[in-house]
Amino acid sequence: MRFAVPVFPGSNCDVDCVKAVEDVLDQPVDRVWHTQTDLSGYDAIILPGGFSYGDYLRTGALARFSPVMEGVREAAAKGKLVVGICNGFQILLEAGLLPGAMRRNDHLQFRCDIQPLRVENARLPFTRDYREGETIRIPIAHGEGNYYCDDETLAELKRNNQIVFRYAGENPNGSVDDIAGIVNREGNVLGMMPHPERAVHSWMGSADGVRFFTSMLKYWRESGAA
Amino acid sequence: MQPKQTTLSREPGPEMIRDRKLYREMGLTDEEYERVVRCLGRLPNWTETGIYSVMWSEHCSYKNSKPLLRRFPVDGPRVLQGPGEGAGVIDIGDGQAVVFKIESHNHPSAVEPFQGAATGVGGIIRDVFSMGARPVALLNSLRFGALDHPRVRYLFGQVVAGIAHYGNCVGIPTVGGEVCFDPRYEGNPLVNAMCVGILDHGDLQKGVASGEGNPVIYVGASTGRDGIHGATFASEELNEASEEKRPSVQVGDPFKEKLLLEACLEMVKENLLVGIQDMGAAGLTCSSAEMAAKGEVGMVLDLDRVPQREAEMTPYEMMLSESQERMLLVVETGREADVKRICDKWGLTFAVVGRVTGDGRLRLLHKGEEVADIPVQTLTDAPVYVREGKEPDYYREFAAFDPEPELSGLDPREALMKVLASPTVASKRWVYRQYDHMVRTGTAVRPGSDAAVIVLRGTDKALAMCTDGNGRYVYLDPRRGGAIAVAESARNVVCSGAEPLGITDCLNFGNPEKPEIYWQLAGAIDGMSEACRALGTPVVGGNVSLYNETKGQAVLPTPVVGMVGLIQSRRHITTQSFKEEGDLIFLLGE
Amino acid sequence: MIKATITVKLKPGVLDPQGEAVKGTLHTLGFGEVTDLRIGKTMEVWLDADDPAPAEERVKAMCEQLLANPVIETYSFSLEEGV
Amino acid sequence: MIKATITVKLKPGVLDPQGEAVKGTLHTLGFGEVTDLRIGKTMEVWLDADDPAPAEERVKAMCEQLLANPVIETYSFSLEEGV
Ligand SMILES: Nc1ncnc2c1ncn2[C@@H]1O[C@H](COP(=O)(O)OP(=O)(O)O)[C@@H](O)[C@H]1O
Repeated sequence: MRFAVPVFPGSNCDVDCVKAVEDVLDQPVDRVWHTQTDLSGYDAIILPGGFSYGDYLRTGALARFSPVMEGVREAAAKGKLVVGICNGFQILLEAGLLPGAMRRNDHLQFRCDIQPLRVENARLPFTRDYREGETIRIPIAHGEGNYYCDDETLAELKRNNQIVFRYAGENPNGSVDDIAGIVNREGNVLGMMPHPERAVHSWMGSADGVRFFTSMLKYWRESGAA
Repeated sequence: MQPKQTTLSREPGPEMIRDRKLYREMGLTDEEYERVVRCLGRLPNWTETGIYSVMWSEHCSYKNSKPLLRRFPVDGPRVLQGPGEGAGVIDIGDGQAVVFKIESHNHPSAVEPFQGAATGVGGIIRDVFSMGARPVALLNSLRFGALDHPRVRYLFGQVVAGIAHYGNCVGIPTVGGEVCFDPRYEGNPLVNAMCVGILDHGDLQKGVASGEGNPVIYVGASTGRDGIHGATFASEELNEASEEKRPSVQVGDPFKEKLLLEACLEMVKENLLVGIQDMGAAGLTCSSAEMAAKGEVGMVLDLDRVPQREAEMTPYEMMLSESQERMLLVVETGREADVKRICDKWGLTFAVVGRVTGDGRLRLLHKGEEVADIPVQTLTDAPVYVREGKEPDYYREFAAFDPEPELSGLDPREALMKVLASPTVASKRWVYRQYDHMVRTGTAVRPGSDAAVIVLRGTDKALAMCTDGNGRYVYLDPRRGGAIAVAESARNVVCSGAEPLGITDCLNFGNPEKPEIYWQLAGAIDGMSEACRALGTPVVGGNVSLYNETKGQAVLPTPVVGMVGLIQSRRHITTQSFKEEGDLIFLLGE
Repeated sequence: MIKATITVKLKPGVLDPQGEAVKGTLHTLGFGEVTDLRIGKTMEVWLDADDPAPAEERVKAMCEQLLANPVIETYSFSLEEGV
Repeated sequence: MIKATITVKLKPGVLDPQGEAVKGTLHTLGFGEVTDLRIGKTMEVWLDADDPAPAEERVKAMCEQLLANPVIETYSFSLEEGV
């Protein structure tokens, strides 16, 4: 299973995602510079965290025009797995690949911590190794993770089981309905504020992110794409 | 030869600078001005006066502290680079080295706390990657007045937010630090930032210019009128200088810093650089003069080629601007295109602004005229002041004070609660959870323990690091206080499973021209040196911040020690917390 | 030269945490008469153009493609000539 | 009710990295005519007050104490009644 990690100017979790794929899955993974448009050689794409284009104007707003987003769009349309973590999630929102928008954390501060999350949907390519309803611990690190969507969209997200992770315990940013991560209707494009790549060894404080990656590999093998 | 006065007729001429003693407003004393005249063999013009004044400022020249700093032990079997470059370098085996340095940004943070703190972080990051190292961690050490004061709360909140803004965006984890509150810092907060990096021995860079004819390249943000030092223009003509022309606060752009960092490290990996230096304090002046002086060469800069953000900048303004996120490079002739290719990839401004020369002079061209011509060595060979210290009156009084009687009547429970509730001792979670302390996925011990630990990927090794200092102790006894700062940082590092390697230090003191302050400074340095010798931890770099005073009242004398230690195996990593019920507790030491 | 001054506001109904926080601080500073406060962005954009009619179209396009996010924001702008 | 609309801008000469980055993206999107772009804040403040004269003083005080940072920013505002 080949992974691509697009690198935008200002991305800073790209190397962390590469290390996680290597350490957990031992699968090939390339950092792809944002000017590359063709991602057809990859089975999964991870849009990494960081501050693409300095997060200026709105988080993700400038990155979504990077050429590589063409390839991301194509991959999403073809049903390949696309993950946006933190800034990657923000970019997917701005690009319209996921519904909603991101606002500043309600307390206006950047927040870095290991955060408990509830796994709300464990039937997805990204979560099949988790148990539904299980609480896992995954680091967060963001200043704008306050997810917003209107009531209609929220109702739809619920109806289609598109809410994948919710913050358990204290909501660290004020997001609508405690949303920490969502998936598109088709179930192949996921955005989440927490960083599973930061929780793949016990010395990191949690290894609960491992199953995020193993789920993807398992899905890929079982779906016959392998 | 007398260089031309710049075409901007508003600038006072050499005679006027002398007659009206305008150099004083730039910070030069009468004696220093006389020395400039002797160095040049003629009167300096406005630009030249400005250049000497910043090069001979305490910040750039250490003219007050140099004789004292010589007392520090700076050598050791593992030291690859001691003080004198952007940052110190210590061997950690396997062909790798750790690079680290601490620096103050106290005054800018007092004026504009968010940007002041942010740009302090930016500066120290550039110091580390200009050595060829990949920055892997940030720390800081902060001092504020009493927290019940609204202005202090504002400063505290803004400084922490500024540090977070910059480090988080660049993607370097801020893994540790300290915060203390004391009324003595009220008007003059201390903001010290430390950066730690890793490099492969072969990648070590220096801030040196060499090779006659080699191009001097400017990379990064364009130059504005940011932070030009407060020369209040005295002459009538200059009073017309409009509001817009007045020096403005430096605003940091961490996004640009990230691009600059990646671009410079690519140049290092491609082995393109002869020399590289950050344009930090005193910007283009300090970087060009120091690089040329170290290489014992000269440099000619064509200021029209300097990328400029604002219209009609004068040579004075360009040379003294402290615009952030800029680097000065020297490469071999013919490699310009390689540097440009990397700059283009990262979207960075690139300009060949000058050449290395063999004449040992710093010469500046502007609109076709030579506007400065200075023997380079005279800029780095600043006057040195050996001052007299004097024991302050308070010292003996406090030393004789016996706290026993006052403390014996206290209810221990109440006293403990009081201590735990004081902001200086209370948990700093509010601070460090605003810092991304996990990015780069190397942080094995996060803030909240004694020292932070960063693992080194591809090896079993790890680095422990911390910052420590206690101004109150140093105030009461500079020598012992200084020694305690080193010892405390060593304990923190050891308690994390590491062997201490060395320190960097930031000396935050008041006005050294006051004998009592000089006495504090000298004593603290002696104490630190003693402890460093005893512990085998050389001082590989540091920073001096003097004149930390408001209304004549100095801050507590506050040397801050940043220490790095090496952990040979991840199994040795230890943390502060109690682990299990029934475990035994031992008390070591006296 | 034409200068466009663009105002981008959060849609009514979208919570403005920053505005709330600033309102709270104003209250503690003694400005109790502040009943509501919303924070938006203002952008000054200078265009190398002479004719305001096409410029208007261009600025509109900028707003819709980039400067405002229609999910949470609205925009408005005015043009000035010869600045 | 009185509504104050406050504009806070960076002083001329103060670096606006955000504006620079947005300008760059506008250029790549084909809006090459943009020669300069600066981003500031706009604040709508509703006051429980009727008389504009003292309100003006109050808004000025808010700007100076909190809403604008005099070291790097300038402010201006206008008032509307009965909103
Ligand atoms: N300004 C700061 N930035 C980052 N971490 C901090 C800061 N201040 C304190 N910390 C972290 O909080 C913890 C406790 O700090 P401190 O109270 O100084 O403890 P100690 O006295 O044991 O050194 C340490 O892990 C320290 O690194």
